[in-house]
Amino acid sequence: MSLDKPYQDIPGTTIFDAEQSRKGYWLNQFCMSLMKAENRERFKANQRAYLDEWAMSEEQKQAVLDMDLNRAISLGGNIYFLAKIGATHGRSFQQMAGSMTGMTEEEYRAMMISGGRSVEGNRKLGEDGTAQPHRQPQGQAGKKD
Amino acid sequence: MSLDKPYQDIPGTTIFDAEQSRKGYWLNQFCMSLMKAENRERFKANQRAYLDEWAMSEEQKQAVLDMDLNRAISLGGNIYFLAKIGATHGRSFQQMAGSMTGMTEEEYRAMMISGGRSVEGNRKLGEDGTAQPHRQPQGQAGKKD
Amino acid sequence: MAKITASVFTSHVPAIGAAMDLGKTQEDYWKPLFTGYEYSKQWMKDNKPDVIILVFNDHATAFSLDMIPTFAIGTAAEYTPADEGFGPRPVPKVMGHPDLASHIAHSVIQQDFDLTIVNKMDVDHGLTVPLSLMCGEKDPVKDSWPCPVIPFAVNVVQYPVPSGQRCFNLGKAIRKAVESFDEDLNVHIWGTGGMSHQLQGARAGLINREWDNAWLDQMIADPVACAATPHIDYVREAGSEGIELVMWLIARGAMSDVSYDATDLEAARAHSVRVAHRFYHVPASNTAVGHLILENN
Amino acid sequence: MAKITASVFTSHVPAIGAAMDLGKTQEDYWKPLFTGYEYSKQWMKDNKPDVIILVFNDHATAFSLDMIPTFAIGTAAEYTPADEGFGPRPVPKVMGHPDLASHIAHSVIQQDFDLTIVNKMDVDHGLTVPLSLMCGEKDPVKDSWPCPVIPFAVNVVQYPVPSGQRCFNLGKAIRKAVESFDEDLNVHIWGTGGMSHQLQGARAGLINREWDNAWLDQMIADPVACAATPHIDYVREAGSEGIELVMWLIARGAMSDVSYDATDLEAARAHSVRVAHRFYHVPASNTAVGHLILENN
Ligand SMILES: [Fe+3]
Ligand SMILES: [Fe+3]
Repeated sequence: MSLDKPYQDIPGTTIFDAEQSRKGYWLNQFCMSLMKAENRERFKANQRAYLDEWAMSEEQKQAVLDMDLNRAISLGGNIYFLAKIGATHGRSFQQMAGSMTGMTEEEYRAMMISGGRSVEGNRKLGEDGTAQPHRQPQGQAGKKD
Repeated sequence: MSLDKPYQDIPGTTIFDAEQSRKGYWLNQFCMSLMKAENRERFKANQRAYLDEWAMSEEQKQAVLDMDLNRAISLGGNIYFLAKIGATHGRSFQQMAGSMTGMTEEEYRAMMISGGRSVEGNRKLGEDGTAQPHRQPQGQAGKKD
Repeated sequence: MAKITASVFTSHVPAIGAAMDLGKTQEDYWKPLFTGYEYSKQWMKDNKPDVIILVFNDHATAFSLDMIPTFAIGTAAEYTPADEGFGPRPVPKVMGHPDLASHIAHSVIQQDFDLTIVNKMDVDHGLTVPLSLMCGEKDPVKDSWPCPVIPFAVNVVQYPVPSGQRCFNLGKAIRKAVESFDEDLNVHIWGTGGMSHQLQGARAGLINREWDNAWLDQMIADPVACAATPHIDYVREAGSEGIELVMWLIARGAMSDVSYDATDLEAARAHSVRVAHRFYHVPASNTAVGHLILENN
Repeated sequence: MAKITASVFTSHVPAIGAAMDLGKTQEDYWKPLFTGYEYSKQWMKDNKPDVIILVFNDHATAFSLDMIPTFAIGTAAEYTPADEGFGPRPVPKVMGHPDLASHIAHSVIQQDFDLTIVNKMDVDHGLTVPLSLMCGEKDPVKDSWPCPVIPFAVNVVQYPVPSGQRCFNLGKAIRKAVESFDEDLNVHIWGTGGMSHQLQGARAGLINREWDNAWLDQMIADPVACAATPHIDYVREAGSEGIELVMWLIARGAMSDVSYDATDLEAARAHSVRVAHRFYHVPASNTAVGHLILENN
């Protein structure tokens, strides 16, 4: 396809376009099902069994079980859909967003209170801002010991 | 509303616009429910009881029970929705369309085979074509004795 | 590069589908109609497309009053023939073309057409009857349609419906979109519905053979003028359901002799369309049946 | 004649709704934000509209991937606050204005905007948080919102989303539609979402205070230039979810100082807008909150 997709050179950012949407169709539709209280209960009671009811790839299921949102997004998930999983687990949007940076909840919250992440160095791949691939993970949560 | 609605001067014709749609919302949604085989069975088993499950006016329900399609259309029904009732009763689109003219099935069918209804005299209210209000009903089916 | 090579226009009367499904095509009533499509079935074999963009309208089947999109494009992998009240038609599932459909959606929305993207939709007679007419009877299980189909649904049920001009311009945008798709694909675009018919009220059964044929003449020879036909003319002259004809203008606008913008003026002037087949018949149930095949030269 | 007298712009962060619902507005974290809306709540009382056209986006709530309308207008009598995964917000039902909504749909579709008409839709935080911010806490049963609301949903979730220019032009078309409605109505139009925020990936938490405020300055003073902001700028400068700002341009395009067509040029020149209130705060959860009230002079 020769469509102009100028949004592919932004670090740490996946744009949910038709291609991603197709990849993530069942993953996202599974998320939608969690808008009903009875489905949330069934999912929480046995996540694996509930996931197996959906035509998702094994990788997608594993990303959900691990609550690995970066992985889920790379597999076609969209954050507004994925947020339903977070909501089911009682997590806030801030906790979910923070989890994708490698920061702890406190680190991420502190960054936001002090004005958020700067755009400097984060406009394009190849600059040196905090969101660039070579600087991941950013915080203590993602550090291996 | 000062919207231009130039389609209101055509005889024997109701345009399904937002106003009609609002009037006929539940009537039409009831019709949609007949796209499921189990609902068709329930409707046929007890039409009155099935209709009472819907937020339709008594007039709308009566029009359905009588299969009075002209009346149903004046109450907000749209022919593509109403066609589901006909389908439930095993009637063809031609039988349904014909029933609105006052002709018998044979009369209507004969008119179609001989080239259909002429547009002459039927473009505007006040002309003298077959669809004008002063010439209804058109055939034997609608004649009172 | 993908390329639109031909457009097909045809009425999509539900009774035609029923006649085929019930084996009635050789009866006196139906024979003249199906004879008019003999050429077309052979033409489909000789000019097999890789994808069909099939413009049709949903008849209160997939779309209830809950949500009424003006224009909807199907980007799904497949579509099931709908149960319209008699049970589903016994025809094969319709396979989609998600890649090209998504590409068209992307391009056409960026050209300021506010499409609705649909990933789940049962398809009614508006889509399956044209396939049956052009491809002949197909077993629902053993057979398949000759190629993937991109369903493109237009609201002509609840007013206001899009104008003929808007539809024509959309056709131009679709051609531009198709021509920017990298893969080599032979694409057909079909406009369906019409011609004159009215299914309601004391005026039911209206047919206007003269108007239909004059409109067709103009659509072939001077599509720009034809696109300017005011909305009320369709209703007054061709019956309340004759408004479906605006969908033909989408397919017509996608042909190469219509320039899609200033950059394409010269190229468009160099092109012409060839009428491969034309057919008109009254009646099929309540409707005047029109049919046309145009090829890009 | 109905008339748009003011536009309101505000972020619609879900955590703001949660803070109000859980009685946290006086906590240190939230107090500065809610202080910025004190003026607005009084202003709403002093300038009570008859109807609000509320432009927002659905966040995978009413619209799944099954059907994604670019623009959807609600013509229903009422809308229920949605269960977004935590149970529905404890706020009153939203009453619609079917008459004006249908009128706008009719007029705007005839101006070549291909709306989807929606009669059944649960409304999520995108719509209810702005109402809460502008009207204060409301008991879900005993209270009601001050006036009917016409929900106008814009797809900013799945690409391609409509351009800022398209949104701005839509705003003009909406004003034209409103001004052709016979009944005397005082109409407000609200643009919601934004400002800078990104909810995903390694770049989550992006905030761009400088860009937000420069964009706001331009949107107020030179909306025509602001409408031309390329799509990629929003994503690059204001984060992937900052794209929601295109919705503000719909409300801005509906103000009287913007001419909707050639017939309106002189009239538009004679008009100006007054900034009744402006507020900016970082952060609310992941987001920079912007807020503006413009009155037609
Ligand atoms: Fe049709
Ligand atoms: Fe939002």
